[in-house]
Amino acid sequence: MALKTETMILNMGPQHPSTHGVLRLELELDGELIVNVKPHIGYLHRCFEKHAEAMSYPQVIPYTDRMDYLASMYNNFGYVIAVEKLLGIQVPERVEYIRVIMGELQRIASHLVAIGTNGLDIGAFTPFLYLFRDREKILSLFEMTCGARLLYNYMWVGGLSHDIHPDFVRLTKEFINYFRPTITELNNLLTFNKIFIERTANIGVLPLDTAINYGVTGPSLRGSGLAFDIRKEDTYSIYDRFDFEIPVGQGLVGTVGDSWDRYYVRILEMEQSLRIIEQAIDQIPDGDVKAAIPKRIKPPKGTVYTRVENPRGELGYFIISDGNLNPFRVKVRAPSFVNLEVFGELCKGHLVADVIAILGSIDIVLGEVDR
Amino acid sequence: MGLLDKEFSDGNVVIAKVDDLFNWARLSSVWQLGFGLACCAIEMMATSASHYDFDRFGVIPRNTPRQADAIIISGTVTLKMATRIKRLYEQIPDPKYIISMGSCANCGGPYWEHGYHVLKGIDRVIPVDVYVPGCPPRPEALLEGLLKLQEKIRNESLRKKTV
Amino acid sequence: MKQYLKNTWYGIWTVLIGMKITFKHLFTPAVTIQYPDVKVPLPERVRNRLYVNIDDCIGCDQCSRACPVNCIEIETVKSLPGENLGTTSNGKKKALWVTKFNIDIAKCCYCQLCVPPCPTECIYMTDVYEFSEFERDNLVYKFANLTEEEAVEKKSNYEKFQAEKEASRQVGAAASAKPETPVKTQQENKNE
Amino acid sequence: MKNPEEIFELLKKEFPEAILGIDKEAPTEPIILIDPPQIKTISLFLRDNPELRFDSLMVLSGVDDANGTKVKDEDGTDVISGGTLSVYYHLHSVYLKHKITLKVSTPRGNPQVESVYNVWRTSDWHEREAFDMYGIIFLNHPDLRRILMPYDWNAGYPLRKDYKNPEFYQGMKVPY
Repeated sequence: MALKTETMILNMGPQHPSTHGVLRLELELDGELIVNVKPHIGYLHRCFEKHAEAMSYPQVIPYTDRMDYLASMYNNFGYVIAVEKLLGIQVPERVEYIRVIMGELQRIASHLVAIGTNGLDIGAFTPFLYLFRDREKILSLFEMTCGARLLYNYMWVGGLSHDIHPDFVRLTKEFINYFRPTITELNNLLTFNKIFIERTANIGVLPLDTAINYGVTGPSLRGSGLAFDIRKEDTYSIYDRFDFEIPVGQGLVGTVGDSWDRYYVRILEMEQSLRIIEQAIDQIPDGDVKAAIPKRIKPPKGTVYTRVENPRGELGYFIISDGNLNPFRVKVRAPSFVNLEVFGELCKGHLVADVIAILGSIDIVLGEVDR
Repeated sequence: MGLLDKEFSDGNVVIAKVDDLFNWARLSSVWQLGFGLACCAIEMMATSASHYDFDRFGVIPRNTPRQADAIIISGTVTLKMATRIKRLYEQIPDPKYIISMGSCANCGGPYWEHGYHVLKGIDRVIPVDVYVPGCPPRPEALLEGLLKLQEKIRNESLRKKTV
Repeated sequence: MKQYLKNTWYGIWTVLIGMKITFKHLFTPAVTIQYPDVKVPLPERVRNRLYVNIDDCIGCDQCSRACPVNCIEIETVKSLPGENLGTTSNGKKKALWVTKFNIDIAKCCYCQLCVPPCPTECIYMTDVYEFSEFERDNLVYKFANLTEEEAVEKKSNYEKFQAEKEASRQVGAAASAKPETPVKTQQENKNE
Repeated sequence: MKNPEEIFELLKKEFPEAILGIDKEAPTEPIILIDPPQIKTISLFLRDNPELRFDSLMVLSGVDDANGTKVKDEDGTDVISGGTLSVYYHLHSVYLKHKITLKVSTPRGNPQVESVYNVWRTSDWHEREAFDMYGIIFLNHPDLRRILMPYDWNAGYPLRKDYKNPEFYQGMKVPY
């Protein structure tokens, strides 16, 4: 006998410890089961695109930092590549290498937060503390290089703000040697913990065709089993010179594309990033890092769309220049913004407690969702 | 402790001693509302994590305003969010303290000029006790802001303020 | 049933592995920085509070233009020909009185874009990070070393000088180009 | 894998009226101009044609072309009248690895574009954002509400070039 029951609306956020910022979710519940999820965003809409129109090209860079504040280096990276493409300038080899190293270090730092908070939401507090301890080591490398801990403004159009510190190469190598065993430790502590697996395996399964139709990119798409990485697909900077693999979700403990797969892809990606850094750090050529910085940045009329592989997915900058000192329009294709769209689809039919597990595995940064 | 807050019109020895006790208790367990807004929230998390360890000062993140003593406004407050912050603030029992962390919360920060959707300073909505500058402030700077707040609490009194 | 027991055992076993790791960490040295007592030395490039060495400032306004958030406010007054303002430490001659040099450090986004354009390297970021305040107005840092009266005086001096110059030039122009009155009015317009 | 010119030729053959031209002045990729009401049919064709297979929409961006005439209204602020708003579609094929950019322009006074919600689900929030920021109305979009700005924001569309910020919102002062 089917009783006619009413669904219940449960509000979650914008102040909630597990929403990774100020996301508001409107959950429609049938008992414990989720019928529908409506994300409400915009609580951190900081008008980046309006600011970009009012600033000159180099002045936009500090604002790109503040979009995805966990991966500021990569935001700078994408923006400067776009403007350089518009200007048609070549940057020195040394700059390319340093950019790649910084980008990959940033990817590790960002994944550390993603994994740590994912665990924290589910109830694993210890890994969070350990991972933040390791992240602090990467931050000290950044701080030594450019003087800031979180928002770097390090990559400039045509170059870098500072050359690397004389100790940087040695300390980075030390970090790599230190960090490899830590990943194994993390795997033992969290990844293959039965409780963690029970909470994440077979939860929030994202089939591949849905993922593509929703435009999901980054670890979330790779977790669904497609080896799609812009570093290989549409290679930029000097990523074609390095030997690395694209980890994909294989459904080791559950179905392909579940939360655990998305989580595990991040761990494997950190190892690949270490590999890239190892290769790059030995090859840095000598040279000047400010050689190609133009005095006045005034690109010709035209449009450009470039994309880079941000730790969260495809970060695209669509810039329209009207030949003035300020960009006419900068549109950001923020990976978290697009990845969050599929969230409602993933939650359907799961329990309320799974919402945070799924949200943690998508790894959104609200600064980027709202811009 | 709303009943005992600023209720007494004249001070005496007992009140002075009770003051000290209350202030000591309050300043050494500032439970904050775990509430991250933007970039500064990451530095706030780093402050509570291993390297800086907020817990040493008795600061524990609470997830509901009703158990909290303080909010650290860590990041940009947008107009959409400001009404919610006001509501959260009103739900905190007295005495309550606000630390405004970072440029954005202080005065809109980098978004003060063209930010059509950014509240230019959280002090337009709720009263602020300590302003911590920085974009984002280093964890040490946040700790220093907390020490300043503790200083402020230490000098408080149960007596009514004379105008 | 067998699977159930296996799962239970697996759950307990992996938790024990985790506990072993946490137990090991009990014997690693603590990483916590005991902040108010211990302050770690910061790297040399660290970007914290802005500082302006006003003695070296020539009032060129370059930092203010480079600033993406417009937190630097500079007002200058031209010096009179006879006045000697001294030179900066790298030998540049100063020609402007800096009557106002305010940095609203509450707005600053610590991006360091103002530092490279400075020709005399007088604006730079220091390693001071402990400067929280109870009042926001205290976060507006005034660097100009002229007092308000002095600033007013310089301004009026310059205006007086300008007026005198104007007057003398008008007299001169009137003397040299007496027959062509329309040209003179044009010149006046230009000066306005 | 096809280059944009080949795709343009193919489209031109298939939809002679709807394809308005190709803009090659951009330094990176040429832009194919399309008639706004036809965008959905063309999108479906682009997605389903086995030679093209554009299965992913990278980004959909609204743009204020600011090509109208500026007039001063009674408060003395500039208001643009006439001209167009545009929508750019950056498409990408995951399997065939080619890219293409489409553009539709719609009059500023009555900006209406057919929604591609049913073709690529990604476009859902992108279209809502374009509506929020520019006021472009996407026809047949199932849930066209503001997304980033508050739902009760009635002071216009912020990314339009002639946008003017209101003085107050819910009793809070907006300008500095």
